[in-house]
Amino acid sequence: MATEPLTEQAGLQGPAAWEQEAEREHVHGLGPWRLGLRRLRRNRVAIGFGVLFVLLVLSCLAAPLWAKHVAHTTPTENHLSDTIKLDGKTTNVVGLDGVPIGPTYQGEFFLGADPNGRDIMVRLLYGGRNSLMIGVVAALMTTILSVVLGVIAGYFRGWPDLTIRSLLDIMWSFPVLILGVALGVALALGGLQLGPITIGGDSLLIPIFIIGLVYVPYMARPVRGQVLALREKEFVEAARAQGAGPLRIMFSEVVPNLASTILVFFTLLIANAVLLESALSFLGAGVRPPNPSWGTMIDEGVDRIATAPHLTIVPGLMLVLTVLSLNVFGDGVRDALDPRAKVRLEH
Amino acid sequence: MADALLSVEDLRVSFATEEGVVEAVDGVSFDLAAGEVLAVVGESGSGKSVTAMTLMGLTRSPNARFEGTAQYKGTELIGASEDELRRVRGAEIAMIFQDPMTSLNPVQRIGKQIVEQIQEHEGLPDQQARERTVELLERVGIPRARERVDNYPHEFSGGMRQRVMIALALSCNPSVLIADEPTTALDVTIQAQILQRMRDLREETGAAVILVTHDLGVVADIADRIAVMYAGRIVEEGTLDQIFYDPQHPYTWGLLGSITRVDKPRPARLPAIAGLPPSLANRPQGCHFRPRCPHEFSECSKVPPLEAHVQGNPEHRDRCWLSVDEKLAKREVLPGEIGLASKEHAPA
Amino acid sequence: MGRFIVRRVIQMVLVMFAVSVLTFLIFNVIPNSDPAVRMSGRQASESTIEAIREEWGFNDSLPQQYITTMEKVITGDLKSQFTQLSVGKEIVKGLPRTFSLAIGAALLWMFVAICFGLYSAVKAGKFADRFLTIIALIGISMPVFWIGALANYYLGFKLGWFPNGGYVEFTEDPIDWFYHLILPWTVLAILFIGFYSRVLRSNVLDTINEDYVRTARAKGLGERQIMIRHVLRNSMIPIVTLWGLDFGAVLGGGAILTETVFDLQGVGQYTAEAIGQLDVPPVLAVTMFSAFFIVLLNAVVDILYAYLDPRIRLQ
Amino acid sequence: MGKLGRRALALLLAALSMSVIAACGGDDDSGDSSGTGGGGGEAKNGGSITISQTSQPDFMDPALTYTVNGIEPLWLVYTPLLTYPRTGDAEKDSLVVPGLAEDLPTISKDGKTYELTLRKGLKYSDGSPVKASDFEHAVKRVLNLESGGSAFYLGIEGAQDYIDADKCDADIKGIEADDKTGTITINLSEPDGSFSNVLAMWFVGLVPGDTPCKNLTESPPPGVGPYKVTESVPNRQFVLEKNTNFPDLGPDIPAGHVDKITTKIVKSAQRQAQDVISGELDYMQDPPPADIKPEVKAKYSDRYKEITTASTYYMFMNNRVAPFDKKEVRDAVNIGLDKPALARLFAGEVAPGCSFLPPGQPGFDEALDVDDCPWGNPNEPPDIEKARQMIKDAGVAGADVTVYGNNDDPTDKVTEAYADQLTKLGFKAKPKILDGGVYFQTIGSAKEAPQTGFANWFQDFPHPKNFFFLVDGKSIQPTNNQNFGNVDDPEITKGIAELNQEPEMTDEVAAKWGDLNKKLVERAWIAPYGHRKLATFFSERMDFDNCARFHPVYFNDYSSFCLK
Repeated sequence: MATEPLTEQAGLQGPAAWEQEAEREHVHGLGPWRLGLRRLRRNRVAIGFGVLFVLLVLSCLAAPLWAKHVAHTTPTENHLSDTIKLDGKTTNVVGLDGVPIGPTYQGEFFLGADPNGRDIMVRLLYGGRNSLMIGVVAALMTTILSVVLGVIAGYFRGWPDLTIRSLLDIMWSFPVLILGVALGVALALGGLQLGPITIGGDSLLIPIFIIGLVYVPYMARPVRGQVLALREKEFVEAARAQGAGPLRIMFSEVVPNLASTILVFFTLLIANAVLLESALSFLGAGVRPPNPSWGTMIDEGVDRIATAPHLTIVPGLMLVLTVLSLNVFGDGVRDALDPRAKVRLEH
Repeated sequence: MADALLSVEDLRVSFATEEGVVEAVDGVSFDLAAGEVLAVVGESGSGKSVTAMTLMGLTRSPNARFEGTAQYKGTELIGASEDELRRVRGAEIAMIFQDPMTSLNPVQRIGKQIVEQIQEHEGLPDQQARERTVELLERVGIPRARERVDNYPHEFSGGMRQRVMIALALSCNPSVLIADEPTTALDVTIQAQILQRMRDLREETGAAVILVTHDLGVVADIADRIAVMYAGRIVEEGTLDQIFYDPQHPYTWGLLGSITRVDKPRPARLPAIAGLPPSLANRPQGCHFRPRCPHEFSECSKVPPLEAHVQGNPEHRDRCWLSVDEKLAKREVLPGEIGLASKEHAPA
Repeated sequence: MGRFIVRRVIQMVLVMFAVSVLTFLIFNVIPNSDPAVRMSGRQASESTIEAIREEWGFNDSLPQQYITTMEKVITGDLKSQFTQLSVGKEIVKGLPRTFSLAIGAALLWMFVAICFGLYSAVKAGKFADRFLTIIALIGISMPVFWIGALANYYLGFKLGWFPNGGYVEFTEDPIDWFYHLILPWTVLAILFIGFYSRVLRSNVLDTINEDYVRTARAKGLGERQIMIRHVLRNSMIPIVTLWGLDFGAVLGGGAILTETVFDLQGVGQYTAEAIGQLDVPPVLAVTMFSAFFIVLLNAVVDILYAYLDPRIRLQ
Repeated sequence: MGKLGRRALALLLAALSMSVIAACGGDDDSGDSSGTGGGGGEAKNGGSITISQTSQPDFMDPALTYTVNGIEPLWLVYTPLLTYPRTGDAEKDSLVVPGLAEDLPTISKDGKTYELTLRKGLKYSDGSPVKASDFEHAVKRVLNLESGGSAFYLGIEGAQDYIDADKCDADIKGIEADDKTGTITINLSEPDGSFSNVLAMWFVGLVPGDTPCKNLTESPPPGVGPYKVTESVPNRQFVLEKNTNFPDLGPDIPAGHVDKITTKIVKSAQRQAQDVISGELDYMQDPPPADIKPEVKAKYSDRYKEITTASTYYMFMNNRVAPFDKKEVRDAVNIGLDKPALARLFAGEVAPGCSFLPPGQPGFDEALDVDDCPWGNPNEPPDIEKARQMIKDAGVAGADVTVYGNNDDPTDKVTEAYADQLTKLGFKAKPKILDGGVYFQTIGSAKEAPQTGFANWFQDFPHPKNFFFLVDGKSIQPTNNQNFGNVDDPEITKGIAELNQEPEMTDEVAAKWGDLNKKLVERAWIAPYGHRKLATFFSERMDFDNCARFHPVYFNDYSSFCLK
């Protein structure tokens, strides 16, 4: 694209900046991994947040246990006409004027109910499962696509590189959120039919697909830059001299050397995918009801912020904690491995 | 030496790193007289650059610790406040850095970078400072200096940029010029031009020069005295002739051996010093050169003092436990004897 | 320069073409719902629907529909399927609001991020740095709409310190305009402050170790001069380019969430509503408009960049 | 706020329209039953007020608008030949009276010919004279512009030919107007008992004969009414000012009180409610959102009231698709539907009931609606066990059911609750939430074949025909079907056809409609659960006691608004 000569020289514009930095980047062998791990272990804050993330994931995974044994309900079961005993008094789960009960801090309705009388705590845990699942799978999709595109472009150069770079450049100039929302709304209506495969409008695959695609240019460009640098390295030359084919070189020589970049990007991508999921859900283009996700819960909650602020605050806090823990941990990993790759994603 | 312009005494610089405390400079002492050229020679990591930087107060790591003294005209430089240092820097002691490609701010016109320094120290009005800058550029041999003063660094070649650096260093008539590997990044023909220019300028300005380099060849015709550093210590110190024609330390022999001489046939293979310089964090006890020294013996586990060993040359000092005779014997059987002159050339 | 402009114009056309085709496809291929039926209302007869189809050209082939639509885009004749109002006029109506939001937030985030980033870099490794790092990371971890909704309700309505959303024209009352925008600016800026201060911090730390900064120090310059003339100026270059791009994106309707939460009725909120109604023409126009701004700001940034960094020449 | 396409109530009532209220429901929580200016004081004239709407009216053009947002202001700007009185007496106000016509129409024996005469000396707000032929022009605009209201006028002879001609100035065969005498004759191809009501719809409010056949949202034409539109900036605001040329149409059709009404478009209903509380706005067209309502009810009950409208909320059950093809299953759903629970989701804005015809419609039977409801009292929890057993006995327990609903607030919540109730009855139910803008069109498609889901209807005019077309076997069509459940009960379909021929709504006719309603409910073709209430909420400076007149057909009556 037309930007290229400029950005190549400047090395400081948008993703091209990271691409160049990655090119300049010293390529790590095995040693830096051990060094990195040691540095990471010394970063108490990062480790602390890493542990927090694991705890959040575990508690979301334990959602069915809580639902079954503590709350005795499911994330979609309504309790509109039910009552519960609170301090010996019988209370409506949802008042006659539609105001749901607040946190009870006891087994049932620990964090209160939503206007449909559903248990917020149960929905929070199940919603976390959806949010995290979307985050992880979308990040995985982005990573795989980016690595494949980046490696092909960087390794073969020439026309594959030109094609891929032009494609990424166009994606880069796209109004990403607008198109993501548009795609989400359109797909939610009719689902998607790809030959024999039918994806229902309420499938989690739809937000995953959108989010996974949106972040590709942010990662593929730095990866390409690094591959460009790697392919000139001695060990790649050596492998080539030994007659290894391009596929073998790419997967046994190049990709393993991208590992630290991939790891850092992957962590931060999950964080951003979770955030983007919430934004899409908030705009009605993400997870479909009655499936909970933190984004949809905030969206539903905002309508009741005056009468039941916990509906907004609680899922939001969970979201912030999760994203923050991933960001801090990812930051720590990056500092430890120092691959200078800067991940930058929009919301 | 009371009349020394700059007097460094037992300078120690250590860094706290992940691998433990590293003594980068380990008890360095030397004096610099006015107008003298002192070459500090050593491999990378020998502490020569750290020494030079420390004199300017440019070793800024928060993990660094400094000991010892460095007196410039009676002013203590080590541990001086930033304000005191600022008055010295540029005005009294100026520095030329290794890489002219990166040592100039890429987004400022070169004239402005020089004017900035002149105004900082002398407060000249713009026009005068600019005139001085043009003069300086002309003096270091930049053609069409009046036009080029408004160019950006990237519009100059490497050699020209180093000239700009020299002009910058000389702009306030400093008494001491520290040149840290000023020619390493340049190709050979440019190196010669730059050295020539430095020699001329020294004649004109009478500034004392500390020339930091890893290349003994570079210093051959500019230095008055030479200090050879290895792993943070000065291992041998003496005049140009003493070092070149009567080197005492086996490490100096090695350095000299690596010089390609045009007056002798080129050997099949340039002799190199075997092994690698020790990691700063775990240097051997005693003589640091011990593991690489072919002549190591039991005494070497103790730190050798920096002492004069050659009769009648009290200023020629070295750190080696071998006696002068032993050195003479061993030195002569070195294969190839490249860089070592025969005895008859040695001064009486 | 001439070549530069030509290349940029070509890029702009390419991107806008790609965006428009994609938007067009998203709404015409995926939903399986007939726009004529959507437009005709609940009790329409088959003949009414057919008349609408005829009038809007829904019976044409897709490429033909695309061409017809693009002709309308070029002549400014594009109408919303939902309200039948001129899309161009609606965008023009929303633009001052979006621009007010974007420019204020952009200045705010730039200013605060410089302060944070610089301070953080100067104090690198110290408590202040770590504290600011965590603050910045919290900033980039918060969903805009969440913090916006909370701020709007608690600060705007409950405490009454700020208006609870809405917008007042600058020409109507500049002070009220400012007052209404304080919260939206802040909320939109938070994310960018977090991100920019992190980038600036690492740039400053990189720059501080540059040889020319050492040179500046060796010249005997004061620390302030070094920081401002040599370190900050050089560290700012990449930030300025990012700033241009983000500003372009926000201006092109990228602030959907902030506009919606604070009910600013700018281009972003207009788009959001159009998307909800599967109203193709406005979405098409806004995505093209947005791509146009992004590419335009890209070009402006490159020019600015060449000005800031003389090593760069426009090609 | 927040969600895309979540339009507030007004738009939710999108393809609808309004209510009559004859007896005002009977279970009106607010205690203010009539909403008349009976506060004991005099309404003050003059002053300007600022009010708000959540969405831009779909059109600011009488021929096109079909949402509350547009109708509520525009019916006061464009008066048709016939209209409804604005007296505050709900029963009186739901009966058609002469508007710009001198008298009610003379209807021929066969019920096909209507004759009216225009009043003399009428002037539009711009001062130009009103002509009899302007009526024909108004009808032409409705038909030519493919208005959502065109369906009502297709019964006029030659209407379809006029549409097919696709020319604004083509002739409609069935309408003859004489500008000299002011007589207007309308010929229908078939008798239509509700045609007087149709003539009283805002669509055919008179506009000058030279008004172009295009959408005039940005510059609404002059009309005859208490107010005129002086400014219309789409998506921002529009302004109504008093029409000084408004003629005296008798005491039942009064002029307005305030001089100027500025309507701002404020997308957030929460913000509107907050602003009415704080006095920045004087009135909000939508009811205060569920979130703010408890506070409003607790603190500002002296300027807030709720009134049940002529509307019905029901679940349709597609009897052409399993498992709702079995009557026992539809019975079970009617028994098991938790109506009070659904009412909570409307924050009490729904009066539970099980009659299809709402209060206010001729033929409505209050006993059937509540006390004698065949499926149990709608205000009490349902007999879930019985319903569950019936579904088990029908052999459809565990069947997959997709429940359709849209994303308007609180329809999405209602849909989710309904799906959950079906699950509790033994189905595997899953909600499918569509955007409000495409919802009814989607479930009206035979291809989609929806099993069951959300539906509602607000009356366009007080005539049961306006409700029964939703369950008329003859109205079933492959697309844009309004009979979502494909109800085709031969007896009911035949009854509708017969009653539609009745030119006049006598008590006897009304009772026959009532019988049809009873059959429909007892045979469990649909599952109604209540009637919507709407609210009026004023700022402090408004005179709530004297000036909050609620109109049974057109809701809040701006011409009654006044300041203290």
